[in-house]
Amino acid sequence: MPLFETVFQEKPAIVMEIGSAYTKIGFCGEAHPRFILPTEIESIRDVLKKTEKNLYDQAVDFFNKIFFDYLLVSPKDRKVSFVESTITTPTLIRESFAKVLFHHFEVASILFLPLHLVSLSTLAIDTALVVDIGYKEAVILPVFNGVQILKAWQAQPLGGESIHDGIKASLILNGVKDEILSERVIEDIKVRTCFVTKQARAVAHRNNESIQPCPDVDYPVDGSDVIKIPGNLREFALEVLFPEDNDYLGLPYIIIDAIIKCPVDSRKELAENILLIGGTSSMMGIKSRLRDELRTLIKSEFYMDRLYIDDVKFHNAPSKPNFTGWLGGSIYSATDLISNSITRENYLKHPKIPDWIFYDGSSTRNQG
Amino acid sequence: MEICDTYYSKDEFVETASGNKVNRQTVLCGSQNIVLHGKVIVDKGAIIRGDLANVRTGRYCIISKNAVIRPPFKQFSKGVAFFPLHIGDHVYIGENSVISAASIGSYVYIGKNAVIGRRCVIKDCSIIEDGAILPPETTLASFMKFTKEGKIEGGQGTESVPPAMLDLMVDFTKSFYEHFIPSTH
Amino acid sequence: MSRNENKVKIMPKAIVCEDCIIQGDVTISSGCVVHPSAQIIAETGPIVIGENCIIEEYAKIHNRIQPESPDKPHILTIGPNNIFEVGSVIEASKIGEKNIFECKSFVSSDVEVSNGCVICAGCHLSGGQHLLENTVIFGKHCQQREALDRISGSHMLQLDFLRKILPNYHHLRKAKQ
Amino acid sequence: MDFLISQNYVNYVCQCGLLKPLTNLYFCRHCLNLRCSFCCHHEVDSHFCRNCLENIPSSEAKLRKNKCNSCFDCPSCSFSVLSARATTIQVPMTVKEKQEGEESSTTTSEASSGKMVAKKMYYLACLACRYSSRDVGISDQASQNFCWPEQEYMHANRFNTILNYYQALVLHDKQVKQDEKRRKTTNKSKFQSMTDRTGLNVSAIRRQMGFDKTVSKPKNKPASILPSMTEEVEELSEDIFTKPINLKNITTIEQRFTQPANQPESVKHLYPQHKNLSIKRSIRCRHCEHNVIKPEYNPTSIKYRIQQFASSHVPEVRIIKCYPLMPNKSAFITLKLTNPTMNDMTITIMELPTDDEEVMMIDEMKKNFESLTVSSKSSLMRPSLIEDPRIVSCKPTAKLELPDSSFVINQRDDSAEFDDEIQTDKKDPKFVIWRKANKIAIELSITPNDLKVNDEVIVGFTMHYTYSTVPSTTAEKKDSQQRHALNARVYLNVGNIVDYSTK
Repeated sequence: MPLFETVFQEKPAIVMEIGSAYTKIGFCGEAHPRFILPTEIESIRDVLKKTEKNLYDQAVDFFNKIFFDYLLVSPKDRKVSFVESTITTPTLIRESFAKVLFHHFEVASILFLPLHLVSLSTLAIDTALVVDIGYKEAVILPVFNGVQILKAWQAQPLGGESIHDGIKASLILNGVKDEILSERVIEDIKVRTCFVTKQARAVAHRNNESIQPCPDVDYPVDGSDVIKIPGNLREFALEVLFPEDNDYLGLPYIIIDAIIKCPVDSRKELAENILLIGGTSSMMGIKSRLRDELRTLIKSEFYMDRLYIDDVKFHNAPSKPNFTGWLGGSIYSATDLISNSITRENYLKHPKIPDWIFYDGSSTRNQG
Repeated sequence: MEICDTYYSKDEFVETASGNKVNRQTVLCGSQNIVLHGKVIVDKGAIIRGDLANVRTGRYCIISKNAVIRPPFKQFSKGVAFFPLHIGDHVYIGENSVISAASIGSYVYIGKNAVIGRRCVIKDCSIIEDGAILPPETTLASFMKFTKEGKIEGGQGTESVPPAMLDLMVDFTKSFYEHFIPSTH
Repeated sequence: MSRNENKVKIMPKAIVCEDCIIQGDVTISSGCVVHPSAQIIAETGPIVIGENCIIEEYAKIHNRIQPESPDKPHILTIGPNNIFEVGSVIEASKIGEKNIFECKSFVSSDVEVSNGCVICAGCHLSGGQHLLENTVIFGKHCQQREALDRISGSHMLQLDFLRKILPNYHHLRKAKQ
Repeated sequence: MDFLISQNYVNYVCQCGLLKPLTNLYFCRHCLNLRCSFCCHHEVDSHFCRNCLENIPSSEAKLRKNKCNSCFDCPSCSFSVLSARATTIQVPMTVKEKQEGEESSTTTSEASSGKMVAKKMYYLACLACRYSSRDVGISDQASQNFCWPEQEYMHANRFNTILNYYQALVLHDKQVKQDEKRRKTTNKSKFQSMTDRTGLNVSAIRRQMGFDKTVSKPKNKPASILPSMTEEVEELSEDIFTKPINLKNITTIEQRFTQPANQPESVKHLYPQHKNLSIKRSIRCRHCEHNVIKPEYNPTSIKYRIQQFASSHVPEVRIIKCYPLMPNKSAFITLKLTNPTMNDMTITIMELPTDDEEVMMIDEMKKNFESLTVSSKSSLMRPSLIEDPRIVSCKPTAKLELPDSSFVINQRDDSAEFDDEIQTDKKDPKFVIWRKANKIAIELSITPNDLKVNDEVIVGFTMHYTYSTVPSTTAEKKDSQQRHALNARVYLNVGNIVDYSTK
């Protein structure tokens, strides 16, 4: 690793991916993030939430923690790369981050990297259907020959949050007290007991056929209570990602929708290059379930004659799904391409961050 | 806020020549092994286990109600031994706290209901929050704060521990002692 | 209360410091060490403490389980080789052997503790639990884990040391059957 | 009793507009202004391990990825540090020991080969949750500090190949571009920059895919990597439907994230983690670039090389007592003021600025700063930015009757510390209750606004004080001492409105 550091730059750039639940931080050119910690900016988890401190102050506190408690570097004159879901990150948030980093921490430059696109660099491919299932939502974006097909973009609020809500509601129905079911407890129940079941069993469950449920679990909560997690909840809590209703907005449907919005000649390649990223896609069994669901769908009457694809194939990134995006940023920032960042000088001249709508080449391009 | 006067009844406390004020209802086991270096307040119900090993405190220490100061033991292949426990100057130990540290530096604030596990080393100018639990053999560096949540935070130059902790603790323990006065009746 | 005091049975070779509070029908088996300011209160039924237990300062063992019928009180039996550290509060219904209750831990009356368990400092345990063998309860949220490799052996050595040291500094209660 | 909370009854306004207790503020001697950690610049000064308290030079810290070599965190409970435990085991004598043994004894080597000796072995154990390195199958080590087996990262090789590939690709792409420039072939389309920016440098990949035929294939084109797509997908094991799970063996998400690389799901893969280092930081004023805090390198030292605490420059205000507060009724508060400096101070208590005045102050400050940076702007220095000053968020809820004259607090005199004598000076104005060395107690009258029961009563004032700069070096003459008149805005939380109906 020191080799790259000396060859390319003295101080490795800081790479961050600030997700709605967890933040991944580390240095470029490294194979995994140094830390994964809960995102402590409330406005990101819940944009509408009224908080005492404004976004700027919260971001200052959080970045202070990142730089001085975790990464242990002086942010001054450092390069920073952000991996972010370009389309769904509110402008307010990215502009606040830029302001905090340039004003308060005086970083040298910031590079905003589109999550879906850089994820591909972990596989050294340039065409893939990237499915990001995070905490707040699932965002699907096809990338073909290195170009994001924006018109095929799909997003639905299917992610950790909706699973948590489901688990909580169902436990309360079973008579568990509301106050002991904190977000932390629910997440722990999800992570340690729940899984994505097989398609056949899910269908049987939906049709109210009797199936042998998986074993119940006695779950101790904070030493004060023991609650029973029914086998049904363990098995079917994640079915919220696969709703079967007339809206057809379940995960498999929106994946197919994304493919169908792409040109016919790119579909086959996209379907054979599916990349699952995001924290929720580390749930046990989700990949095999998605494959089964997708296979059923492409063979269904409705899609048979429209889709023209025969199979789906998945990629295995050299990472855990929850930091694949970060890893892409790490690889990207380790190359010379980091010189395309917005520099502090340029930012101070034009305090504006380019995005999809507003693009001013002058602020990103260095001469040359 | 200026510290209010704390009144105690003269019958309850013994004042030594060096200015230590020790409540009569404390349990000082093996008092020949306990050295209080002057102007130390030991409040009601506090236990100092000098019988297990030596206990030494510096000047201007405050040991609040029901605190237990207990030298730590260590196991060897041939047996166990209790180790002496040293406490520096200007240390405040809150109510109901259990102290089994190997050493506590100076200018340390320990909140109430804290547990300091066996053979911990607490360095100068640190804070232990109310109800914090330090696992055995933890080292708490200077200007660090051990929180209720079990995390170590702070460091020189952060707001978790005031940068002027030294002056603050000197002032606090001194004025606590000065305002700890016998009631007049 | 004086009537109850007489019910305290201290077996020979147990070391019980004078200034601890023992109330009700309490049996302390041989080899136990009870430090000063410990409390053992048999309120609703007898307490039987097994051999070689250590009960430290401000530890409180309290039997307050309401008996099902007045003539059949619940007996709190505590197995041998347990350690009750400073400030622990134990109201459990049953305790096996070789358990450690660390400083300021709390075990409520609906908890049953088997053998070889550790309740870490500051953990509060309640809510109808039955701890399996070698369970460790740790952390702020009372996480559970199974101890595969117990650090043991210090217990007897510590007892030996205490038995040697304590009589030099403390008045002890006389053993009586 | 809890002094950590009680401090916050008296807050000072930092120049940036935030309210902080005096102990958390700094005083920049060069700007003669209050600073706080928010409006100053932080820098990493030195790295150290907060467990073994060893200073680690920053280059070494970087090399070790900010981890301590010898200390390990418990992967199971994350808040405690693993300690090495010694055990003695019986091992057969090694050759070397055998030779030593031969020297001392006359027995033949054949006979002693079956002899066992006690050897000290170490393993790591957590004293809180009883985790031990044996739990995860790490064998005991002969040495206490080093050689704990490092965990391998399963994707490390694949990652390195990909990284090398990209770095070569980008480098290669750059060369191609330069070649083009030299040949002055204008091959640029105006759409290229758009896609360039978004990611993988499309042109590079297109070329590699063979789309762009105009570019001649250059010499060292990196070999592409085989795609990793598979039809094989990890199937859900059937066991999950039938076998009960043991929660104690499944890691929590917190435990997983202690090892971000592998994120083990089973407690059997929780390996000891090297402890993350901590830092000492120095804090710098953004206005004048001078340090307000610079600590010593030694991790155990509590001293500073530079320390500019506000509490040693600005008079400290404390509330001694306050009479019961009722709406619209005047009450007395007693304040204690302490002069921490070696010079006498003259203090005048004045009204807080009005909102308009505050805005004007902020504007002026901004202007001053701009003129400062413009004038001192050298070609090399990048302009430093200040935090936008804010309007104080706290509004007083009571009116303070200002004392009619100013007063003097004596200088600090360490020898007078043991004087307990309370001095009363006849010349002092009436509101001064007593004096003691460098302390003075004053009594002021406040009238709370029309508040409800239990509302907080907040009063504020501007404290105008004289400050003398001490010559920073002994070489400077004594008469270089300068007197300044400074202001500090102070907000006091004097208590809550009492319910007078119950009285």
